[in-house]
Amino acid sequence: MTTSIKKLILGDQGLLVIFILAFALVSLTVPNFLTERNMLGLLQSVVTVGVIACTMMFCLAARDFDLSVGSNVAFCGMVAVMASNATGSIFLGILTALAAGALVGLFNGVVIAKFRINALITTLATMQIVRGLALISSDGRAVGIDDPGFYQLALSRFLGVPTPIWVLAALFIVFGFVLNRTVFGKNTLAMGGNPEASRLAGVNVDWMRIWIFTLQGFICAVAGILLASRITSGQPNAATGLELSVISACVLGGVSLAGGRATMTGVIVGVMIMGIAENVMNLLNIQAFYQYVVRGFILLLAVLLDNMRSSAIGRR
Amino acid sequence: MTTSIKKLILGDQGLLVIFILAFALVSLTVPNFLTERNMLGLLQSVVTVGVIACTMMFCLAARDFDLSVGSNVAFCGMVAVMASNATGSIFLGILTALAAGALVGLFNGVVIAKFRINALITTLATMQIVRGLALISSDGRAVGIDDPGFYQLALSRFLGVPTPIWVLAALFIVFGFVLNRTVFGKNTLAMGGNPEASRLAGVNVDWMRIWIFTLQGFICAVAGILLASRITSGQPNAATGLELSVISACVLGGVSLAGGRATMTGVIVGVMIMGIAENVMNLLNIQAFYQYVVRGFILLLAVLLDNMRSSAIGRR
Amino acid sequence: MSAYLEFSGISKSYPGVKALSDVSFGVRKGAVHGLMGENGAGKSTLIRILSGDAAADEGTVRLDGETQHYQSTRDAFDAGVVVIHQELQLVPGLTVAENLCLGRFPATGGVIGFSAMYEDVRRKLELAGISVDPTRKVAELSIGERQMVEIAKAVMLDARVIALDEPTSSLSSRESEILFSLIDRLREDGRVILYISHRLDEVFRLCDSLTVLRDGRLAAHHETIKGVTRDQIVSEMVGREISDIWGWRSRPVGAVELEVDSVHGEKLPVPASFEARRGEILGFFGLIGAGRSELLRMISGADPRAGGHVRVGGVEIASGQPAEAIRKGVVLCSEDRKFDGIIQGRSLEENILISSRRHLTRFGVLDLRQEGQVAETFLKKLRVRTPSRKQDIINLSGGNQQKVILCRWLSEKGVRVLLVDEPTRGIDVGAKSEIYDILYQLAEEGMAIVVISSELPEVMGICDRILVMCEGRISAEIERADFNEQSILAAALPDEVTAASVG
Amino acid sequence: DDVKIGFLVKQPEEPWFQDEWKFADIAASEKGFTLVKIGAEDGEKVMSAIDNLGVQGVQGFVICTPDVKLGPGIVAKAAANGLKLMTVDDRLVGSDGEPLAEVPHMGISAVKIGETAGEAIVAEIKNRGWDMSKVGAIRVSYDQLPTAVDRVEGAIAKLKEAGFPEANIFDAPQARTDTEAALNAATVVLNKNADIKHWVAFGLNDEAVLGAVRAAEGVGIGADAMIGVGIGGADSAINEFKKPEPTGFFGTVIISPKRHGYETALNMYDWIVDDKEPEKLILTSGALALRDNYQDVRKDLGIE
Ligand SMILES: Nc1ncnc2c1ncn2[C@@H]1O[C@H](COP(=O)(O)OP(=O)(O)OP(=O)(O)O)[C@@H](O)[C@H]1O
Ligand SMILES: Nc1ncnc2c1ncn2[C@@H]1O[C@H](COP(=O)(O)OP(=O)(O)OP(=O)(O)O)[C@@H](O)[C@H]1O
Ligand SMILES: O[C@@H]1[C@@H](O)[C@@H](O)CO[C@H]1O
Ligand SMILES: [Mg+2]
Ligand SMILES: [Mg+2]
Repeated sequence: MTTSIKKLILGDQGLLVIFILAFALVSLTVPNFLTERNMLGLLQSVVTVGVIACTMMFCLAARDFDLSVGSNVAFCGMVAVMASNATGSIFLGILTALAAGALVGLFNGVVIAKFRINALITTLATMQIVRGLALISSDGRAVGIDDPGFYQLALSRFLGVPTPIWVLAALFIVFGFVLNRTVFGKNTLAMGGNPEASRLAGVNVDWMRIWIFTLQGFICAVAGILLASRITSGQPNAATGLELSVISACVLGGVSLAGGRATMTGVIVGVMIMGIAENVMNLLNIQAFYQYVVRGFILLLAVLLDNMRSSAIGRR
Repeated sequence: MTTSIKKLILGDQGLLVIFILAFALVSLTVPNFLTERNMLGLLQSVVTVGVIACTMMFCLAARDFDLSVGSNVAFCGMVAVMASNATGSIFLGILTALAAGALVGLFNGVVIAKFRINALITTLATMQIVRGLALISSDGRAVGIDDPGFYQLALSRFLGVPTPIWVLAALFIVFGFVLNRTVFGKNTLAMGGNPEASRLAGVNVDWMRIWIFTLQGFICAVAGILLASRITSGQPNAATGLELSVISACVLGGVSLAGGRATMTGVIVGVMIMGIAENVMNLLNIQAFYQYVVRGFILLLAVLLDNMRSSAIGRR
Repeated sequence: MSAYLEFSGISKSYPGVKALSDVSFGVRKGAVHGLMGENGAGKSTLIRILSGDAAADEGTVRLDGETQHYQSTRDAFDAGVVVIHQELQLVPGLTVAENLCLGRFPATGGVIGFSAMYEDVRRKLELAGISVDPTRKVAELSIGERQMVEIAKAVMLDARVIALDEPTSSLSSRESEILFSLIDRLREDGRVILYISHRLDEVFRLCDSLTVLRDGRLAAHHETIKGVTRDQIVSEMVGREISDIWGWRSRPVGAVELEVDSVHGEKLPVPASFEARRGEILGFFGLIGAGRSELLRMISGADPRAGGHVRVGGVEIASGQPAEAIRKGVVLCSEDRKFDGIIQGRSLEENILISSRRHLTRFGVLDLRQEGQVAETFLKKLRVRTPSRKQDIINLSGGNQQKVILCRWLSEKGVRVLLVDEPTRGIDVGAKSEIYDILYQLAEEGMAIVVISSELPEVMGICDRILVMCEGRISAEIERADFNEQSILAAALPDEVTAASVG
Repeated sequence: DDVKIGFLVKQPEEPWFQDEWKFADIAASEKGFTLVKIGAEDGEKVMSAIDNLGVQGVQGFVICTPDVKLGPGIVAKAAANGLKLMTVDDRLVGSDGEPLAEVPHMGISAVKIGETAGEAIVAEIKNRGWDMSKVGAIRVSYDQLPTAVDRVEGAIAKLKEAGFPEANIFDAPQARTDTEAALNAATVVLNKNADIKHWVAFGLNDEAVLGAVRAAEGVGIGADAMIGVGIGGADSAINEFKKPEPTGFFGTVIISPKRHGYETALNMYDWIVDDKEPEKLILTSGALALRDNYQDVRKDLGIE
């Protein structure tokens, strides 16, 4: 009996099991946590981080790094709103934003892969450049949307669940599939494990990197559009610091910064842990300054538990 | 003639040469740049980043990462001020702050080395915890200094040069020496270059990491004290985002994020490039939003130049 | 004389693997003790336990009758044990001397005395006959030179027990000789030397006594090697007889398949040209640094070429990228498995299928069932010792990793030219003959095979034709009928050396 | 002849400061002096920026400081560089927490702005005839920013004064100062108190209150059940008023960047050129703007 529980916790799905236990605990002890409304609120609050974590997972798995996601989200939100207003068509606005996001990603990818500039520096640079562009294009101001139909992206519901949550779920499934069941996913993981060996085995490492960053940019646009719809305007200051939240959600979910290791379930759990921590602290009315401290310790605890688990596996 | 110039630029000291050329160019074209006042102002403006870059260099060289430096600087500044006020002794205040900084570093080091938690997550956690502590201890407000003698730390001059600049210079010399001429430095580089080999050679990797982080914490306290003296108060919100500036200065200076590669001159040049960019943009009255864009491109350009240089070396 | 170093009842398990069970034996002072066994038999694990890098589940290590309780490699070192590991353990960014002194720099108050350090290292290297400049960075050294630096660790330290785990796997015979005379000296000095190798010649050349491991157990222990025969050791290792390890058989040779025309590049400035035919096994022999690897790397696209043409079946490989070469049927199994071969953190299955899976996919989507089958097939074929195909490759023994990389290229379909650089590096005798057999089969099916080997008997044993390289040029071409050790070596040695050795 | 005036602000990305700069620029072109604009987000940047101004030969500067406690440091730095000093928006204090009365200042107390927002909320609650004991209040807070605390405390003071029960005021701490963070924090408050039907919201600025309004919409609380009053009156707020249907964003307290930007720059100019020292303290007032009168309010403040 106890051994089978042990096996469960320390097994491959251990992180998930720990998460489910923690979730159960929180549900039982925190009032108002396990209500439909709060669950939907919680899920909506993790949409931005969750959406971007999907592609950040690929980026990290390939031993890269993207700090420009926050700026890109803000930028694409701005573009979506401004292009919608300019063309009078929401559809065109969205298309333009997706193209803009992918372009930023492409730029990152080309600079990193072809000019061989360190990913940290490159994306730190684009982070600034893109934020600057967002600010310049709007003169630093929030831009309202002319056509209220734009709000429907975030407000509309299907089976009682808001669209952004469906989008998030769909992306989790798609990218989970891509990671585990496609050549693209496997090549990404191989590149992270040993880039030179992968190149010699015929993986076009440069192309892969460019694709990964472009995809990342495209997904930033998706997040930016949803965010703009949710806050009913394009805001050049939105999503600052997002990069660190996303990266820590990924690392929390077991993605290795040294590349080569990533799972979609892990990332989902990582995203949810961060979201729940925030949600519960607010439900429990923990004072803002103490929230910093608590957040820090939750991060440590979550990784510690996971580490104990994996070293226990090693020891068996 | 041209070949010898090429040799110079592409040689070991190439980054330095590029830097000197850029410096000369800026001096000639930007009015007021090369004045004694501006030089002193420039140097003072890089003190915080420069001081912390000294130890961050070790951290990165050992293949680690410290995101908590910004919070720690703010925290130590607060501690210095509050302890000075409480004890009525500036000396005791400084001592307490140094101890507090080192303690934060020690905590990082122990968690990373002994519990084997990823350095990014650990220091992201302490970044939040320590910022939280700084905010809690001051209720989120800046704390003024009772004894004006404290300002003297930053205001006093020796040979016409403010003390903080002397401190910075001294630290550059000391840590340059430590990196190249001591067992500690060589072990750090070895750990980053090949952790497994270092461990097998009997380097006590855990101890080294703990020491490096403790030292980093200690140096954060030095920076925090100087900063508090300079801004004549302890501010819980000070130095946010400092970690990224420091890390990019280091990477700009040729420190490898993959560990094992670092030089003090490189780091000094990296710090100076960032400081000069800032200084010149303000001298030229470049608009705030455009500053983002320019800063981004300068980063890219600097790394690109350096990359061209090192790939040229590789080709020789 | 009683044993100075004693293993008693050593057992060690990893998940799904019993690496060592109840191993006991002893080694005398002043003896070179051979340790042999198939890939995955547990040799490296035993050495790791000796060096404090791994802890035994059961059993003890005794030195001079004293039971050792190591907590770390440092403790083992302090007890006088030095281990030269199977995988190179060097820090590329440090100089040779710094690498040799790592962990024990000569320092006063933490400040290193560099001039004394370099002086000391230079002297010791000279004494040992190792000609590597101590001030050079390890990153600039060739793989052979690195191996010599690794070996130099043994002479730097005044160790009582020295264990060497396959030290010659990337050395040519010339450098091996330097090592052997070094070991002879250490033996005379009264040290205890534990020597792991898959090369029987070396074992007979060096060892006084011998232990054979099989499946983690002690299969045989010979207090003296006198009277022990090769066949006996082989059967103790693999549990069966192997009559002719090379097993060369003649086969028809067809049309030209690979044309290499004036290929040259940065590291190989002299243009090289040669052809390989369908069904032919072409060998490359040369000393370390002769440029064989560089040539094959340029052919396969691993390194850029500055000029020249490579054609397979008349089709030009233009881009010079590995991806193109592979798709046109030219694959290279490279010599450095750690940096160019294994993909750390990924399973054996993924390591095998990284290239060949493209034949099994539909619109980029994998067929996991077929992938599993392919992996199983080849793992079985090369008898890779592993609990499961899902195992992380890093957990395999060195020789088994090498086999997995071979699986990667054997599983590739449509290969017309197979380039293999030191294919049997670190592979046991049993598996070697199986690999040779696979090469013959592939050749019989019409593949052109190019083999680099630094083991002269191997090239002579399995090749139909040999090209000899010397200082970056192809210096001789010899048909199987004319194979002769003397002439091949003469072509491999630079002129001045030949003159000296003849004189 | 060659007059140069510096204008340092703490958050150059904020529209408010963009506007201050814009109006200061107008003064500069009218009078023909050079305006040097530098963003200085923290204490260290402020010190460097002042040095930088000195180097450029500026004669005086106006500053909105990132922290009022920087007071003594700024005064000393300005003196060391021989610069005339005026503050705008936020008034410097000494280490004892008392305002540095000798530095000329133009601004509006953060508490006052908050009070104006609070008063507006109270009036509208009464107007709608809600029962105060059944209304919930969302305090969108960002407590690490002292001004933010002062503003929300001002609003709360007015609510309490009007008999609003303290137990009905809920804290929604935002992790960052953007709308999304406020939205997420406010959502939790709303879900925790699903039984409360009527809500009011206030916070640091328009973006914060917008977040609360969006959160309410997200759980089906519309314009008729939410009274959000922001602070600032820049585009974020105006966009709300421009929407075809009214939203829960009821009003905003507009503070005029025109006087703060234009007049301070002008006063500094006069001080430098004519040695006419500005008044030590000028307090401007915030004006409440609603959906139907915001254009007039903006005109009155001279910012349309
Ligand atoms: N002793 C040496 N001195 C200087 N350079 C060397 C030396 N050995 C190797 N090199 C460098 O390495 C290159 C080739 O080394 P390498 O050992 O890979 O050759 P190889 O013929 O492929 O031998 P092997 O098959 O053993 O790898 C040479 O072109 C040279 O640049
Ligand atoms: N860290 C590990 N985790 C799991 N299994 C391991 C680990 N290290 C070694 N093994 C297993 O232990 C067994 C013995 O390995 P070892 O490296 O000692 O073999 P070896 O005799 O040195 O072989 P080779 O000749 O190939 O080097 C192998 O089956 C190997 O897969
Ligand atoms: O920080 C605020 C700023 O946002 C603007 O509202 C003006 O006043 C300052 O105190
Ligand atoms: Mg081995
Ligand atoms: Mg070679």
